[in-house]
Amino acid sequence: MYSQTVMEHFTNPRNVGEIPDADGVGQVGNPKCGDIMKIFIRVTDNVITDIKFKTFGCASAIASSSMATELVLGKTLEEAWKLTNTAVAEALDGLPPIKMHCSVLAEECIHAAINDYRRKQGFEPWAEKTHDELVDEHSHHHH
Amino acid sequence: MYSQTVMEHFTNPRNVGEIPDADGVGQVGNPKCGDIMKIFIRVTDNVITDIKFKTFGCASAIASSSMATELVLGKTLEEAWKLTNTAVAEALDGLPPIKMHCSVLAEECIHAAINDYRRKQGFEPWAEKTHDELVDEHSHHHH
Amino acid sequence: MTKNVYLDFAATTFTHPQIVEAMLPYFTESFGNPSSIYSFSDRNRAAIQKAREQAAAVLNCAPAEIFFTSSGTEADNWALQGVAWSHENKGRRIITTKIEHHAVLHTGQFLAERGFDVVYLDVDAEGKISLDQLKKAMTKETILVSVMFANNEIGTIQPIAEIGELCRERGVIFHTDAVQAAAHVPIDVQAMKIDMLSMSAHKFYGPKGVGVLYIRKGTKVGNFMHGGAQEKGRRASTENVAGIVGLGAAIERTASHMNEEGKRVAALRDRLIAGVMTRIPHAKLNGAPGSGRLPNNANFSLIGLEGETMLMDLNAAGISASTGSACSSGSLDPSHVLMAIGLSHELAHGSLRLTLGETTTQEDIDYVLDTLAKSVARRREMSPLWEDYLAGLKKA
Amino acid sequence: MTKNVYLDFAATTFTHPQIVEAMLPYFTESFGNPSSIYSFSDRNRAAIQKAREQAAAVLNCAPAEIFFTSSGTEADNWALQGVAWSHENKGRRIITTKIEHHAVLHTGQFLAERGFDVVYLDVDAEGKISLDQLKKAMTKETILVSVMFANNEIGTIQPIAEIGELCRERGVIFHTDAVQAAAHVPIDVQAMKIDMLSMSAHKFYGPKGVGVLYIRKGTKVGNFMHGGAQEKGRRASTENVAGIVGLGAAIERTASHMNEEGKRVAALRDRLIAGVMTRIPHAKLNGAPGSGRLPNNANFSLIGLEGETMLMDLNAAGISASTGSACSSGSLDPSHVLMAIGLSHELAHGSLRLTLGETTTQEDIDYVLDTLAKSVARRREMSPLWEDYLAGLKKA
Ligand SMILES: Cc1ncc(COP(=O)(O)O)c(C=O)c1O
Ligand SMILES: Cc1ncc(COP(=O)(O)O)c(C=O)c1O
Repeated sequence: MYSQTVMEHFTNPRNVGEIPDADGVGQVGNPKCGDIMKIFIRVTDNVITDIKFKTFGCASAIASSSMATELVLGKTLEEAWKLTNTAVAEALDGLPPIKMHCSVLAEECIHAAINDYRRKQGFEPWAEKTHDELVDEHSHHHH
Repeated sequence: MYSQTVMEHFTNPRNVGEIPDADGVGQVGNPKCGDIMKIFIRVTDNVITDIKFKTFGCASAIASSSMATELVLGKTLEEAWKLTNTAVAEALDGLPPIKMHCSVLAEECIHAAINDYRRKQGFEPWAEKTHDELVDEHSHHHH
Repeated sequence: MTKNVYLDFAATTFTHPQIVEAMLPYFTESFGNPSSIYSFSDRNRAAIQKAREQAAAVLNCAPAEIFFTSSGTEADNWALQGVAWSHENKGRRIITTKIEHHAVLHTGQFLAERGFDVVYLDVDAEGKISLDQLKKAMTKETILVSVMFANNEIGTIQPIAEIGELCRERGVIFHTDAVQAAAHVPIDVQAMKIDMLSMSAHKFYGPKGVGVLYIRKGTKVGNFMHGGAQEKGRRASTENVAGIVGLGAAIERTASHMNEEGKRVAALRDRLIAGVMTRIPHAKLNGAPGSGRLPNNANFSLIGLEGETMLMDLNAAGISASTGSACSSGSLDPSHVLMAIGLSHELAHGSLRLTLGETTTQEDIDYVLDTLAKSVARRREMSPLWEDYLAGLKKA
Repeated sequence: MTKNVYLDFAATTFTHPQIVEAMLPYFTESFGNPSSIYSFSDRNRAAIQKAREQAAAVLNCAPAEIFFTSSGTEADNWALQGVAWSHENKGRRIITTKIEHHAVLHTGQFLAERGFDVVYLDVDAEGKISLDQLKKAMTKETILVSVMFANNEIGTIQPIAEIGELCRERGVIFHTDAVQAAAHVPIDVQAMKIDMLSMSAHKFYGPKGVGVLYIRKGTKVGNFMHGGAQEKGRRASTENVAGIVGLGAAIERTASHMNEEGKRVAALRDRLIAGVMTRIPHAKLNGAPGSGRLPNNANFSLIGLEGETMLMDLNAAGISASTGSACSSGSLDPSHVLMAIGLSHELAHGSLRLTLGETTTQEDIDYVLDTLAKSVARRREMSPLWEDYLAGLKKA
């Protein structure tokens, strides 16, 4: 069902934990759907210099969090913002179709953490697609 | 499915054939239902002294003919008239429920032969039950 | 009884020992529920996928278009009811034939009682439908055409590609009951434009209790077996893994030698037919001649005789055969197939079906011919119908 | 992976080697169609009759009241649709529960779309229905009550005899899905006044792909599988002889040691429950305690955790288990059963079902406890929900 990469990131997730005085925190998902993802970032000179996550959810949600945090660590905020769920899924060597929404959550969670940082800094948050738009792009319906 | 007695009478039917100048001949059944039974009797002093049959039909029809002719051979016409299909079926150690109508045919065929004899002798035929009445008594519906 | 000559392969085949072998691990070792997520069921999932590929290869469709059922009967019920219930807003006409298997006919009757307009095409003396009659029957309200690939009693093969073409032109779903045909004659659902197809493993040396409904991608078909999300949510119930593995292995195996085996049994069948025609006076072959029928099917009507009588005489000699006679089916009406090809009641009641298979030998055929000739002669002697028939011949 | 600890017996069991042994002759040797009349099928007919008697003995009914199906799902579909279609003139209300298996729920939904009034009874926190609510729901239009014997997720056993009594008094047909219960807990269709009952062989060490619908004599139930005249004309399709033999042998075998085995697994289950409750903080047992649930069933909700995560951690340690979490079923809604007993979404998503069987040992249980305790501790560490939950506790 899952690729080896998914299993590896599920079994040994990278960047698990919290950053006590994080510069930005994002949280997405809800218990109804069975996924909650929380990402903490430390931003230095517009670069993500530390990142941690906590996730409640299935194996692919945990693996997606782990992979997404790996992919944006060391990136500028602009680069990090461009991370798509497809890129997360691809880096995981694919996700089962019904699990694509987990990668969407990861994208959204990074966005949420970045915008939280921007708000705290007094900047306008960047415009986000809604979850449903993102999921629909991947023809997985999640209501 | 069939008792040993049925199988025996099917494999080696008694009284097969015709009586060229029979005193009475009965024929019942029709090709639509897949059974035709024809019985020839020789009557001497009101007693059935010879009997032969020809039957087109399934194994139980042949066995029923064979058994019925055996049961009435040597009987007076009054005794022979009283032969019931149940008696035929019992003598055969039973028939499957859906085959009970074969024993009914045998009863009817004996009756037909006897009444044919009576008519030829200028007597009133005896009153017969219809096939459906007989079959219904044994709760097998045959239409 | 020393002899054991089985000539009822159209009723059911043995499960080939190689197939049983292939099934065995899935009873005791790999028994996990394929719908679970643990690795213990990985082998089961892979085995089902392999069977799907094996079945798809024989039909020339995609594996995802193969849905496993519990039998040919279920596949037929699903095809008819699934289309009926999900297209009733479009129309309520279902076209089928007078010679379908009861799995189709009785499902049609069930739907007719619920307001569907079920139309039964006639067949000619060989058992073939008329494409003209089909064309005329295809009104705008027609949602389904279901015509069997080959008949189970008389073996007649229908003009499937032509029917498929007519249906495709009109956008009508085409289902075929290929329970008798699958793995025995070439089938190509693309070339023949078949949208749905039923088959059953125990007709091609697989186990009883497992079948397939092929559903072309994009065909709207409601569910029949409601429940869990198995088979992509389209057919519920814990997968019968061993059975499915058996079906896959069996269809691959049987189809792989279809041509040679078809030729072999057709030659034996032709010997049987020639033998009956020469040794038994006034015998009649039912169904189409030569390649118009299944290679393993022979069906005769022997005037003056009732089918069960023949079966019992053959049985006494160790031969297993079948008849379209009413007596053997528990009803009093003879086979609807034999009536549909225009036989008289007498001939319909006097039919004998002999269907050959992988273990059938020339010796078997010759033994059957001897036994049958003797039985027929003896039983005709005691048949009032035969007497009448001969009398009729003399008069004419 | 060296360990292989299977704790998903409620999903499916292995077919016991003795049962496979009993089935084998019916694949290759005795393969004849039981509905034929030749002697070659005598053994098959007798074998089916024996299986009918074996099943009847366990339910305390007559063999003629046992009808073989292809699964529990089919039995459920047949029960509901068979009653619905043949009693619709009397009424259109069908009463069932919110915690039925999807085989009942989705069939109910299919019927509801066709004008039937399907009513779903609530259950209490342990999963039991209320007899009062049932009584009130039983209007004059009620044609069927279908309440499962024991639940497949949480193991809760319903007050079947009381439901039977209520139905009998009102002349309403009572069906129970006993797929999880049959051969594991005592069932007596006379004492319990059950009119129809579903079961499935692969839940009691028989093969997959064969089940039973018991139908009390005199109960008017239309056909579901339309076709040939098998099963006295009530269930079509060539009999799956090997499967039926397997079902018969398995129900007899499993029921014969029901009491001892029930006690043995209940003791192991209680050890498991006690272990979870003491070693895992804030664990919750779902379903009824003690004898109110199936002897082999344990179901927990572990707050802060998502079910699939636990399954994958257990799987990595060679343990096969199950969850009511949405993620494992392909939908996003968690188990309808866990929601019906009033769990929050958090708890419903965090459930774990461990079901024991004949091969389960105390070592297995202790191993699961160790593995689970480690997984839970580690995964809770990375769960924002657990964090929130602890924070909530502190505040309170
Ligand atoms: C043409 C045809 N259709 C359907 C069936 C039903 O198949 P099964 O008995 O496997 O359900 C059969 C055989 O019995 C058949 O010959
Ligand atoms: C309570 C219940 N009913 C019905 C079923 C369906 O049985 P099967 O999968 O054999 O069709 C199951 C098991 O899957 C079950 O647990």
